[in-house]
Amino acid sequence: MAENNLVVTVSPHVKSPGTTRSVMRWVIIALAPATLWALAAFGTAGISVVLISVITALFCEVVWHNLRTSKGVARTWLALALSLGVPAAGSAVGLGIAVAVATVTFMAAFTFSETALERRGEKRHVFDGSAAVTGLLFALVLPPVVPWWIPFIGSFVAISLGKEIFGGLGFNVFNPALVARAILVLSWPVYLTKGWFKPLVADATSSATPLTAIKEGTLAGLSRFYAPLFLNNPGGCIGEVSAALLLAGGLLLILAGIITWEIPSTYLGTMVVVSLLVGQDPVFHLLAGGAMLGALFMATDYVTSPITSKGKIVFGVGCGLITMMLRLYSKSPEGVTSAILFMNMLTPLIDRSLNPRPFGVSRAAKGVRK
Amino acid sequence: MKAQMMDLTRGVVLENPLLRLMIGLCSALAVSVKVENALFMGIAVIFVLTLSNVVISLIRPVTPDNIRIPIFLVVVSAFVTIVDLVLKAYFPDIYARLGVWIPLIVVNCIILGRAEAFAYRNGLIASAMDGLGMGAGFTMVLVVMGAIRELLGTGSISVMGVTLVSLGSGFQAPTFMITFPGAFLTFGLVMGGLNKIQAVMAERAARRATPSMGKTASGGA
Amino acid sequence: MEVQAKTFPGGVRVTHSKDRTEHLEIRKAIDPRTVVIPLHQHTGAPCDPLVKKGDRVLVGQKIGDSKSFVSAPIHASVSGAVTAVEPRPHPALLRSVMSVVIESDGAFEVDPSVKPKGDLDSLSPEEIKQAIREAGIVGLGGAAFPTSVKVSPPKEKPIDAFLLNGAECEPYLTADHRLMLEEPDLIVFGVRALMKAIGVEKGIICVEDNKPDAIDAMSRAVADYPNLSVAAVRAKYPQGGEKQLIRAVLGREVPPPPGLPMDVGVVVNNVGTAAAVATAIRTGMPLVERVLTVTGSLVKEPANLRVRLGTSFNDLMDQCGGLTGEPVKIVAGGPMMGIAQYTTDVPAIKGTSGILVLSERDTVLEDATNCIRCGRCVRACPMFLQPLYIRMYAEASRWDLVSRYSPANCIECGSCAYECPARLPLVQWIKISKAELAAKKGGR
Amino acid sequence: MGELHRYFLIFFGALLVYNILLIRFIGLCSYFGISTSMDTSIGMSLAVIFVMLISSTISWGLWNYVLAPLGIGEFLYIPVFIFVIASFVQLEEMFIRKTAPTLYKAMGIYLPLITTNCAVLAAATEVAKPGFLKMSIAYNYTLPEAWVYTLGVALGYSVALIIFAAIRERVDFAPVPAPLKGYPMAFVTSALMSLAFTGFTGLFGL
Repeated sequence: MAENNLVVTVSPHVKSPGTTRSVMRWVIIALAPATLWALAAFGTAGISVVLISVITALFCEVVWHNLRTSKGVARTWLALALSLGVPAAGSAVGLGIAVAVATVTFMAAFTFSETALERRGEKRHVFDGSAAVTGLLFALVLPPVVPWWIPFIGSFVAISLGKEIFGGLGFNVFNPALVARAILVLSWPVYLTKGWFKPLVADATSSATPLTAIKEGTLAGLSRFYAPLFLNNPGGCIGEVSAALLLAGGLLLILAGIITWEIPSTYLGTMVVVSLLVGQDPVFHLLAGGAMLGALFMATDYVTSPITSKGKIVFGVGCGLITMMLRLYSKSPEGVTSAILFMNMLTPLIDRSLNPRPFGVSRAAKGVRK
Repeated sequence: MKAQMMDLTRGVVLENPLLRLMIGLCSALAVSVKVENALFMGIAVIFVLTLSNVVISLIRPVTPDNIRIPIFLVVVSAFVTIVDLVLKAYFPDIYARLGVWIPLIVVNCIILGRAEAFAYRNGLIASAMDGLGMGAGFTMVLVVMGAIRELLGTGSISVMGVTLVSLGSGFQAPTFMITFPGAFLTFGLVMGGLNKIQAVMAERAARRATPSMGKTASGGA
Repeated sequence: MEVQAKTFPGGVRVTHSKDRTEHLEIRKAIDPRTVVIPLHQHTGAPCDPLVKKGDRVLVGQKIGDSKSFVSAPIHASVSGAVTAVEPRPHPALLRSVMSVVIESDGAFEVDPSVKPKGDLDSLSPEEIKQAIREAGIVGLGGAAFPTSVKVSPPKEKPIDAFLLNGAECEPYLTADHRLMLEEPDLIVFGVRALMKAIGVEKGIICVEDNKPDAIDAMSRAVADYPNLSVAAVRAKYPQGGEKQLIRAVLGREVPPPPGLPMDVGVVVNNVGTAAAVATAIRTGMPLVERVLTVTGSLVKEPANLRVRLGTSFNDLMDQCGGLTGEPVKIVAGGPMMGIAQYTTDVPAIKGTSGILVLSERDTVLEDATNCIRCGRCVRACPMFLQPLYIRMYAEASRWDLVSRYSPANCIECGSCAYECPARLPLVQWIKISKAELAAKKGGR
Repeated sequence: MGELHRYFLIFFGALLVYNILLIRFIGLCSYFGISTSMDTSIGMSLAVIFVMLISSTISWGLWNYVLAPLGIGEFLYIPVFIFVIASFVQLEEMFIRKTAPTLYKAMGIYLPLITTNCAVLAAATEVAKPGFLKMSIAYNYTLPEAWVYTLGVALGYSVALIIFAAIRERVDFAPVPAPLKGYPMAFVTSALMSLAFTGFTGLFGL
């Protein structure tokens, strides 16, 4: 028996090139054009929000990873205490920006050292980029001019409460970025819904976005908003600057086979149908607010959307209906966040009841098992 | 005396209705928005629970077994009506806020639970002590939750118009804590925190109990 | 013949990597000095040895048979002395199996029982079935199901179509492809014999459209038989699966287990099986050799070899110029469904369709990470199952919830695990679930 | 059209905007206990819809035709309602056990649980003494409105319970941090569910 070190595993022995890491990389590539364009539009304000959000997300991921695998627990608790204590103390004493910069650089340094340590001896830690995606997506749903601690606390909440508390990637029920945004809207509404510069609004008095303007009925003749909304809408959140680049990124993901067509098309399609029924301008509704970002990048998050294509269609239609219902009949101008969170909640039920037809069971008698 | 103390403390820690037995949630979460609400609800529950335990254990010999539940209900609802009317008369603004949840004390699982499990089988003093203990445990948890949510949610705690604690004007309070999801989250995280503390204590106790055998495999959650 | 290529729902696009061997002629392997012939080379009851240590055997002589219906006799592939009848490592069952070890005397004297069975038209279906049974012929696609059982469906299940499986969708393997190019007439003869045995009128030869030359060769071979035709099917894995081929070509779906193709009036056989049937009838020689591909990036000169059954993997790899590096995996069969070997001292048997030597780069040895519910395994599954849930509930040993997703339907083609970005061993968990549910008798 | 519109608003308010479990926190004892399995959740939902509709009708009748005219409503409504509901559930359990054993098997075992369920009493009280929902539309319940309201509450209870059961079927298999295992995680999951429901505040002006 020749001495050999053959590996014996179950088939298959070859795999497709796609890995979780490559999926996340594709999402970041698809988001890059819209993000860069927004950062150009908003300058340092936008850049700092994105940076703080992404760095905090990575830091939070490292902290949770160390605690879960109890590696370097002491230094992790210390790092966590520092990253929370310093800003709290600093802002209490009114140090503002200096504290912010110090905290963010500390977090970046800690994250880098942890991952470097990880790569050296131990096998590469599963730093699959999902935290970076969550951080980036969360930054895109924030308005550009916010206090520095909004992306900081928001990112903490997104990673901890949105994902890691459920046990890590793949187990969370709700989209982490939207959980954070919803909690922040309920915590500090003043920063999240109003109060950022809007060269776009017809009259100077109300400082609302075009969407709120509709609600207050002060806006007529929406078509003149198509071009700016499509290309350069500084009125909404960071991610909503250019619907065109978001659409391009979304199509890229569909072509690359990362996301499937069902959710974006049914989501946006339902919005068009509903706005036609109600007599509103469908194109405007697609371009305005978080619809494009929501339908292409938030609703299509694997972990929190249904698995089967039937489930995805139901999910998309549900999101579309609720978004329009909230936009038309509720106080708040934007319905995308609540719509997607609500449908995320329904996803386990959808997955449980909409199963694919078993092979060999005649198409007529579709045996959908409960 | 030792037995009575046991009855009293059992409700507070070992069998805390809210955190351990998970009963009586109906009136707890909604009320934990302000410490003031929590206090009044807690006192109401202590009052109703203690007195109904006493009455139930008193009329124990005479209650026919098969219809004891409706009888319990009548006794408890009598006391609840008293609370309802007293609050409406003397504390109208509190009543405006707690209005709905007072009648719900009748079907509150703690009261029926203790009546069935304890009062119906034990003496007068023991039942009273148990009622008091359970009520105290319930109130304590409610007040702690109320404090956390009110302090974080509004930046200061004020009872009957008197602000006891305040985090200063600079603090921009996350009003999420006083919204509905905030209630669930606070309860969940506090319960988790308690489990963690209990696990750590159990581990330390286990390690202290067998120092001679060196680092043994510690127990804990 | 530009007919639109048919396909089935589900399945995955795999890189064929057949380029190194698809243009190589089938070469006769060097005759081995010793052969190890396991007595269990097929699905069904293992055979009992008919020879003992010291006996002299001839090529084609029956050395093992079983009384049970679902079985296939075993024959000697060399003439010489039996040196031992003892348990030896087995390439498919991953445990030692009773085998007959024969020392070849180099004469390769043929056993007198090997005589042509006569002209096809004069043979009755019963005689053909008897010839197939005696020749020990089994499905050479990989399942190794005794062909004699497959060609005798019960009366109440009428068969109206015969499919010849020339899909060979497993990457790297090119044995069937070469066979169709070099011996199309032998294959057609085998198909007609099988169809006569079953008593079916229509015969369709299915070939993947990534083998146009094979399609042309087979089309010419069936030109003068009106009831035979060639269907092109789109090259997509697992097109070679019985149920997927029937769905693609005829649009019918075999019912869930214990359903069989005969329940929808179809019998499917492999190209190699047809050739073996033709040989058994024309020359009377039982199944003692088969064509397999020895390939992989580490094999210096990969080849399609006609191998005497029982030849060891070591001999076959040596005559292909040996290895150019340290192999990570040696797989019996294709990379998608093949079985990784723990030793190279195993014999090539009836079901071995290829020997694959994979280097670090070819195979993927990454650790599994969390399932991100991307749904690719659900889209890839040709049996419309949901592998992620089977794994999730199996890992928590919740077999009641696992049985709700019917793992018994799984054909273990590996498409789900191939697609999984988290590298989760989905097929392994499904196999565990099948065993667990079967043991509990509760499983569907 | 006005009447139909009011029914829609009341129903929608009770079902989504003021969901009895996730927004008003009433009936949580059974909510956390029952939702560990889908079958029990469905059984309980059926039982709750059935009992709530009937007990609300009775309490509405009692309030408008007995308690209010006699002017003793303010003092006696608690004991009367709870007594009526408890005895009615007892009666009904016997009735179902005799007439529909299959139905009994599906939801019968939950009937005794319902006597201590706050949601049923809350709905009954609200139908009689409006004010607990604080909806912006002025209402004093006529019988059809009472039914619409109770149906909204009952369906709201069932929807929340069944969704939570489906989610728990997944979260129970997740590697949640040790101290959070079990009930604490159920609370946190409900927090996020409540977050999703809070998205509807102010819908249709409710």
